[in-house]
Amino acid sequence: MSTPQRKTDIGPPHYKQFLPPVIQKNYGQWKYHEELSAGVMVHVSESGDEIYTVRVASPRLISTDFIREISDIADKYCDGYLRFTSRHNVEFLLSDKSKLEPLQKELKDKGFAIGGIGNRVSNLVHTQGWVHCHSAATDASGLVKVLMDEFYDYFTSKELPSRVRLAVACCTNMCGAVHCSDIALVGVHRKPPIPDHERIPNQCEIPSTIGSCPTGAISPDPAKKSLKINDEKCMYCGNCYSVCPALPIADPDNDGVAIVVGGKVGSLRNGPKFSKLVYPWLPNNPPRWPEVVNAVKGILEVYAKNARKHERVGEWVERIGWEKFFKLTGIPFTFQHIDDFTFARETWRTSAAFKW
Amino acid sequence: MSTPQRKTDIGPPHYKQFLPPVIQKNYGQWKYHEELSAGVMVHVSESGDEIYTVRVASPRLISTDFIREISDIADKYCDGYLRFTSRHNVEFLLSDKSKLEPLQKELKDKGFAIGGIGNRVSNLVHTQGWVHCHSAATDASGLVKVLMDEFYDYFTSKELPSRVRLAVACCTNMCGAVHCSDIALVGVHRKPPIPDHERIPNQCEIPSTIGSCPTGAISPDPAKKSLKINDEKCMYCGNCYSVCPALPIADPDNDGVAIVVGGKVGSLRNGPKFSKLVYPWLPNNPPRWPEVVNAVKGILEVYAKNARKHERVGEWVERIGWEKFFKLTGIPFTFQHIDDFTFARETWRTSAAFKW
Amino acid sequence: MSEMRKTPLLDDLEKGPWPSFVTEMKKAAAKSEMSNDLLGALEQCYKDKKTHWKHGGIVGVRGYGGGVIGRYSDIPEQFPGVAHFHTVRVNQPSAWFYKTDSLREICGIWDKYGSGLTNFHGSTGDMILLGTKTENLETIFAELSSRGWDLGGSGSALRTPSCCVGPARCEWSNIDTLDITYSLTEEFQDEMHRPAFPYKYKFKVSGCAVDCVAAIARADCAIIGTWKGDIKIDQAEVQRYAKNGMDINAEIVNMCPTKCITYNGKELKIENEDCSRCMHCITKMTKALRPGGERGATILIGSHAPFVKGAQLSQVIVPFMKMEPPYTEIKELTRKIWEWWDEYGKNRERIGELIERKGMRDFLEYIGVDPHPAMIKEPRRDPFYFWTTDELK
Amino acid sequence: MSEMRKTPLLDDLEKGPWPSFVTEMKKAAAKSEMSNDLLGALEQCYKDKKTHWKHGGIVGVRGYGGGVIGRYSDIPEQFPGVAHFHTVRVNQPSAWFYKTDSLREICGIWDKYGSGLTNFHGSTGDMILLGTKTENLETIFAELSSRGWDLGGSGSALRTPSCCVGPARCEWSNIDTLDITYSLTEEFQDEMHRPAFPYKYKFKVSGCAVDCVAAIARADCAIIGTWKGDIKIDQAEVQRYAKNGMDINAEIVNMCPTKCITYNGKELKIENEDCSRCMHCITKMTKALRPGGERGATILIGSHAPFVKGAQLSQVIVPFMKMEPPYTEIKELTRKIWEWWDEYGKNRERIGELIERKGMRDFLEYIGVDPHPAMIKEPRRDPFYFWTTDELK
Ligand code: SRM
Ligand code: SRM
Ligand code: SRM
Ligand code: SRM
Ligand code: SF4
Ligand code: SF4
Ligand code: SF4
Ligand code: SF4
Ligand code: SF4
Ligand code: SF4
Ligand code: SF4
Ligand code: SF4
Repeated sequence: MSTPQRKTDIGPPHYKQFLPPVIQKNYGQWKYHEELSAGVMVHVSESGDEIYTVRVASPRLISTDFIREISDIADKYCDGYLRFTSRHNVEFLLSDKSKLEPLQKELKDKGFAIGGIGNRVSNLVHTQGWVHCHSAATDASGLVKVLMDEFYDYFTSKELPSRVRLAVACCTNMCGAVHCSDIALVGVHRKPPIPDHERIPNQCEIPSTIGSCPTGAISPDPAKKSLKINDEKCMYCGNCYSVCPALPIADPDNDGVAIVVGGKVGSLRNGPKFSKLVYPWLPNNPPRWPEVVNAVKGILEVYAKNARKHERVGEWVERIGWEKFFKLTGIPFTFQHIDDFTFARETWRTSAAFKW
Repeated sequence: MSTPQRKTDIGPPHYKQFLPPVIQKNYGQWKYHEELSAGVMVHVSESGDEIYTVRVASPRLISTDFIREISDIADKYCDGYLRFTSRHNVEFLLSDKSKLEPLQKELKDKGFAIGGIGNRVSNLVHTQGWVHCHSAATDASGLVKVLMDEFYDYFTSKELPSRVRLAVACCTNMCGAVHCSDIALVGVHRKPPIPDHERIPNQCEIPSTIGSCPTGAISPDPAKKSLKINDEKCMYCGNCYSVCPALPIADPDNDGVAIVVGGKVGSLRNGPKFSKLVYPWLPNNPPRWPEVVNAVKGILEVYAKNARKHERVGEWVERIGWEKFFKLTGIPFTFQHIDDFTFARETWRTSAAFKW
Repeated sequence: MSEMRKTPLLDDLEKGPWPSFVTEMKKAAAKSEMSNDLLGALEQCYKDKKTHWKHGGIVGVRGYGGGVIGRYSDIPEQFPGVAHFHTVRVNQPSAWFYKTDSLREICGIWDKYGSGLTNFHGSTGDMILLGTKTENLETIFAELSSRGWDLGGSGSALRTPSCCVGPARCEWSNIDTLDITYSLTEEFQDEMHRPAFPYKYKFKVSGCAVDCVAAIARADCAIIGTWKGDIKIDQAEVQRYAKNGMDINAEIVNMCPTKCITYNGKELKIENEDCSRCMHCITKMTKALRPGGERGATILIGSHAPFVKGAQLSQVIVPFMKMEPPYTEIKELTRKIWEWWDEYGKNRERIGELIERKGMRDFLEYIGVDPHPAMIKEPRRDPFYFWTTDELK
Repeated sequence: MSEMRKTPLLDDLEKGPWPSFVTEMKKAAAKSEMSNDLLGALEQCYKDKKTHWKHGGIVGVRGYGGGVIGRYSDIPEQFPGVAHFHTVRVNQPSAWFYKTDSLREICGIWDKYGSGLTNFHGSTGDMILLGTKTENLETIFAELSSRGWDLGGSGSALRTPSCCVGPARCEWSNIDTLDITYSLTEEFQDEMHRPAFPYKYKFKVSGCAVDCVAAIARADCAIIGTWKGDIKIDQAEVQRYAKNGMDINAEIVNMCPTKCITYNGKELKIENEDCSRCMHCITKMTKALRPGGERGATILIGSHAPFVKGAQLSQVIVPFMKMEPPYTEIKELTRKIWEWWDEYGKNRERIGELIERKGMRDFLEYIGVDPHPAMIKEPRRDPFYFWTTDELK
């Protein structure tokens, strides 16, 4: 069989062909929506038309079989239309209300998790991890799985004060949303890279490797036509390794997972925020990372108990103050929490007012 | 007459000898105070004892005659005790209530300004200016005088939503409180220093001069044994001139006064704050700097009209937002307002929410 | 087909209620040697607690500089199926809407020439076809492109733009996120497929300030819908919310960041002049409150992940821009931005970092935008700023 | 005595209600040639719109490296009286309390050997004797010191400590600001008079978080009184405030930054666990509210004016320190801080800048203080931190 004629620079298919007729008709005319359950909502148009959305979880790393399975369901109930969300969930879209119950039943029967709408834990934005990336200090898919096993009820039913957006990134490149998430995990190293002087001259561009280091820890080693790393200055970020493969940094015993909390992206109320460090390091303990799961659970539960309605994690922490956050969660406060990077000064307490 | 025997390292006189008896007796036992007028307050002790304070303005730059005059008054009414405040006012301290009226009368007769207590404009923290400093880009004493002539009523009677702390510094060394004041003036240059290549080799230490430049605009000029300034990078801060006298920077036509607002130092409510730039430059127009006085007056009046009770200038601006501040005051918004110094990034609006 | 890899550690991740990626991998492994070896390689990572991938070399399809991420195993002897295991980034349709027939077509291609594993979707937005051999790339591309699909971005190039569901299914969208995204993607095909930038450049488009695609945190250029005008209030619906148990003072009035809402138990009032259009009240009372007036977008520039000096959020550059096809204004602005970046940007310097290094004035003057208080949270603190000669005496 | 200088510009500053420094200068000029020439020189500055002073050389008194600011006119031919015009910084008594007889003594000395002009006080806190000639310095010092006065600081040295009125006349002081200031000044005489630091170092002591000497903004070391315990409430006085027209909800409850106050029209309650001791409520209802429990101070380090990288505010280093004579703990801490600064500080690097450059961990470990959440407003954002080998596997 010969390969067909390639085309270039055509861009993606036009979106219109993928929009269900009810959307084409009511495009831009939606008036309001209602959350019918943890995984079902209805949007109502100015015209009175309705569209129902049933959302189910996806592990994101999916086989073609999975895609075919959801396609079959979409054919059966949704005239062949479906979409994915910005957090990797699958959305079935129907205009025919009578199909809502049968669809949900079939989904449940097939073991799909329906949920993630509203003030709940939704699916995680995450990354490649050990499945595909050379840079990963931890696995992403595994962490997502163990977290969501733990928080399953918060996806399918239980409510929280507000949305809680979790994310995982397997290294400090943070492909994803870790830097602005309610609670997020990031894979970290704890030892400087060990220069491989044999490979550096061939595989690495010296100036750009030196330039990649945020702390200026790398200098040329002209004798070896290689690089030197000042261990005192290195904070194991791995950026040099992104640029130069001959600076391996992975270390099974010392790599692990850091937890950051309190970030968000929406401009609602008090605006987008960066996540802040709360656990500098927890061990990589696959396959189920119990220390990490417990830590996240601890934070989520304290939040659930203490926050006000509509208050995101970061808003809650800012209201009570970080000193209180550490008290309530019992997370030990260490030197690692005190910023000494670019904007350190802005994060120190320059006031005589704080809580005991 | 021979000079007496010098002593060294004795430190200041012990404070106790200067404390009025009522203070010695009630030291640390004060229970509450009451503001009796713009310039008079009473502090009441646990013991029931009272101390009255009458506060008067001082130009700070005072002659020995002035000191003798207030001393005579203090002898007459206050058993020879008086103090100065952290904002350069003079305080007469009495325990005998019956002397309160006669003291005030005499002060008024002698032309003293009684006031500055409570939610008013108090005296200015300020600096040497052209009276004594080589670095001054404007005069301080003159600016204080013209401002306080304008705001006299706010010192002696009229109330404001909260205290308004004004300050003046004659150069960006900011000897004083400009960086954390409600409204403050600072003398600024607008042209790079002109290296005096003849004097530099003798009068200046090259490395420390280079190191003094916040923007790295200075480099060695080995041929001349002197320095070069990269005009593109120079933002006229004058720090190099502090270190090297052969880098004169004054320029009568381009020097002038910048106005910053919204700073405070107390930890009350939302804590200490830096002042922020609102007028990047107004001309040096001695002796009365009308442009500067008008500008400060404009800000103060908008604040007085719009702020809530107990709200400091910075708290008010933060409540309404800086975009609204510029709208209400009509101050033109220019490139100079947008930070491009160390923490620039932290001051940019990283949110889609702002007021039109 | 060889025996299924033994994966005792990973097997544990088939337990528990959340759908399992391991199960997905096994489904693929049943059909694909690559996926079977991927399972084995991943089990090895779980054992060794470290990655077994090497840096990717440059692989791709003819005429394109990106769209494929090269990947090689560091233990190819043990797992020959993933000796090469490159991923193909396919440009997703706007807002991730699909028809099942297209999905099935892609599945067919991928089962045939790839691992049968995918990511729906990558965090930039692409459909990710996870793992194939170098020799299959051209065929895969021909199969895809002949059916109307093209590759997404990678490397120092424009990355695949993405957007929220917007007008397709959301009552709050102020702009046509899907159309803008499509139009920008089509306009800049060359910039996406032939990396020529100092570093990556991402667009994300959200219909309103809720920002359901995290544009403000994850796109060098965030286009976020907004409005100029008063919020329309349906007082009857306000009453209905109250009756249904909403504590309007606690949930709405007190949470309004600008404190511009009042509610006396009967009527809700908004001082629109003070509203910052943050969307809080509108999202919580969607039946009662709606934006009113003119629609457009705020353009924010500069966000990126932590390297090198720390993460940045995007900052307001154009407070309000009308957004109508063919979107000439944003396209022209973008070209200007790229020109400036091209001129001054260092290798691996994101636009946000360059703006910080060169200063906002330089940037704004070049792209022809006037300073505006909406660009800042607060003015600078230190009186250290520049003047141009024509501003001086 | 020569004729009074003509000062048409300055004369304008004798008009208006606020006391005039020009009038003061004229009073001094009537008796002193130096002051008369100062008037003239200042008029010249007003005319030329620039300063006429040159950088000061090193002048001072025997055995001291500071306390005198050298100053020379750049037009000495025109104003010979201020050809040299050095100022003498005299260490003020704690909280600026004086008896008139001592003031008169100083006036006598200054009329005789100086310009007769002063600043009461300099912004660091010293009594400033404004302008004299080099040859008078030793005599002035002998006259002053024999009467119990000493010089303040200048140069790269400890600067004159200062403090708020504190327990002497303020109901809110948690510490003996006057005594602490006196004791520190006496302890560190050598460090004040013989500059040996990388740069200046300032102490300021405030009795409470109101900070009436701006310690947090203007002192490398701010000692700020605070307490550990509950705020005592006199409910009857609360009622009196209400009766006298205070809107307790608007002025107190809603302005409490931690929102830990409630008021039901009858009783005011404080959730003390949530109080940050900001002092707002206490200052506005001084008769009703008082700090309770243990007293001590928070120690904050590092503020300074904008150079080089921007102004800093002081940051919490020790959340709570008991403050009892002889104040051994703060003195020992201070010596540790200086040791570290001495070891690592660059020339003209303030302690706050060094802490930023070297990192808090280095600093805290050296001075022997454990990390505490009170030290930060928020934890770091980026996962970029150091580990010591004993923390690792
Ligand atoms: C489907 C999706 C957009 C898409 O194009 O895919 C979406 C859809 C809606 N979002 Fe969203 N949001 C989606 C990602 C986001 C994100 C982005 C993210 O998570 O990375 C955010 C920003 C989170 C942040 O600030 O960090 C987001 C913050 C919100 C909020 C604001 C919550 C808050 O108060 O902070 C609302 C408003 C609300 O309903 O309260 C909202 C509301 C909505 C509404 C109700 C809008 C509407 O009227 O249709 C939609 C359904 C509600 C729901 O899921 O509960 N959506 N929403 C995304 C679903 C992701 C998922 O599968 O879970
Ligand atoms: C005398 C003085 C201390 C001294 O040792 O010299 C002093 C004395 C008092 N201050 Fe102060 N403050 C003095 C400088 C300051 C400063 C420092 C400064 O201005 O540089 C501040 C910090 C300003 C800032 O945050 O930027 C200051 C912020 C306050 C406040 C807080 C105001 C606020 O709400 O932000 C109060 C509390 C109040 O009464 O509302 C206060 C209250 C007081 C009280 C009522 C304390 C008391 O119970 O005795 C004293 C008299 C009230 C008055 O002047 O209205 N004092 N006060 C200083 C008088 C300066 C002057 O002559 O005007
Ligand atoms: C596949 C994906 C993660 C995922 O599992 O979804 C991904 C994977 C990689 N990213 Fe990423 N990034 C992905 C979205 C992101 C995002 C999120 C986004 O776009 O919304 C970010 C944060 C936002 C940003 O752009 O800053 C992100 C920030 C990075 C960075 C750090 C950039 C920086 O300025 O700090 C790097 C490092 C680099 O460029 O060398 C990076 C580099 C990489 C590389 C190419 C590793 C490398 O250094 O060569 C990863 C390839 C993994 C692999 O083997 O497949 N990736 N990367 C995402 C792209 C899928 C797609 O096209 O849809
Ligand atoms: C006299 C005084 C201003 C006044 O009129 O009150 C003053 C005057 C000078 N200061 Fe200052 N500073 C004075 C308080 C301050 C303060 C305020 C304070 O101490 O509360 C500050 C800001 C706080 C701080 O320490 O950062 C201050 C920050 C500076 C700086 C900038 C330091 C920095 O780290 O950025 C310099 C520049 C320098 O050290 O070279 C400076 C330098 C100077 C010099 C010595 C000029 C120079 O570069 O050689 C000035 C001598 C003027 C003269 O001819 O008399 N002065 N200086 C104040 C000292 C009087 C006193 O002893 O009581
Ligand atoms: S976060 Fe790091 S390890 Fe994970 S996919 Fe991105 S670059 Fe790779
Ligand atoms: S790991 Fe990071 S800090 Fe360490 S040398 Fe590499 S780039 Fe520098
Ligand atoms: S602010 Fe500048 S000009 Fe004024 S006294 Fe201080 S150093 Fe001199
Ligand atoms: S004035 Fe400031 S910016 Fe200009 S050269 Fe001197 S130190 Fe540098
Ligand atoms: S960003 Fe706004 S318009 Fe887009 S889906 Fe979210 S809420 Fe709707
Ligand atoms: S959109 Fe935000 S700022 Fe505007 S009224 Fe609603 S809550 Fe307030
Ligand atoms: S700082 Fe506190 S203790 Fe000192 S005078 Fe001010 S209010 Fe009183
Ligand atoms: S001291 Fe401040 S934080 Fe504490 S109760 Fe009073 S106002 Fe609230």
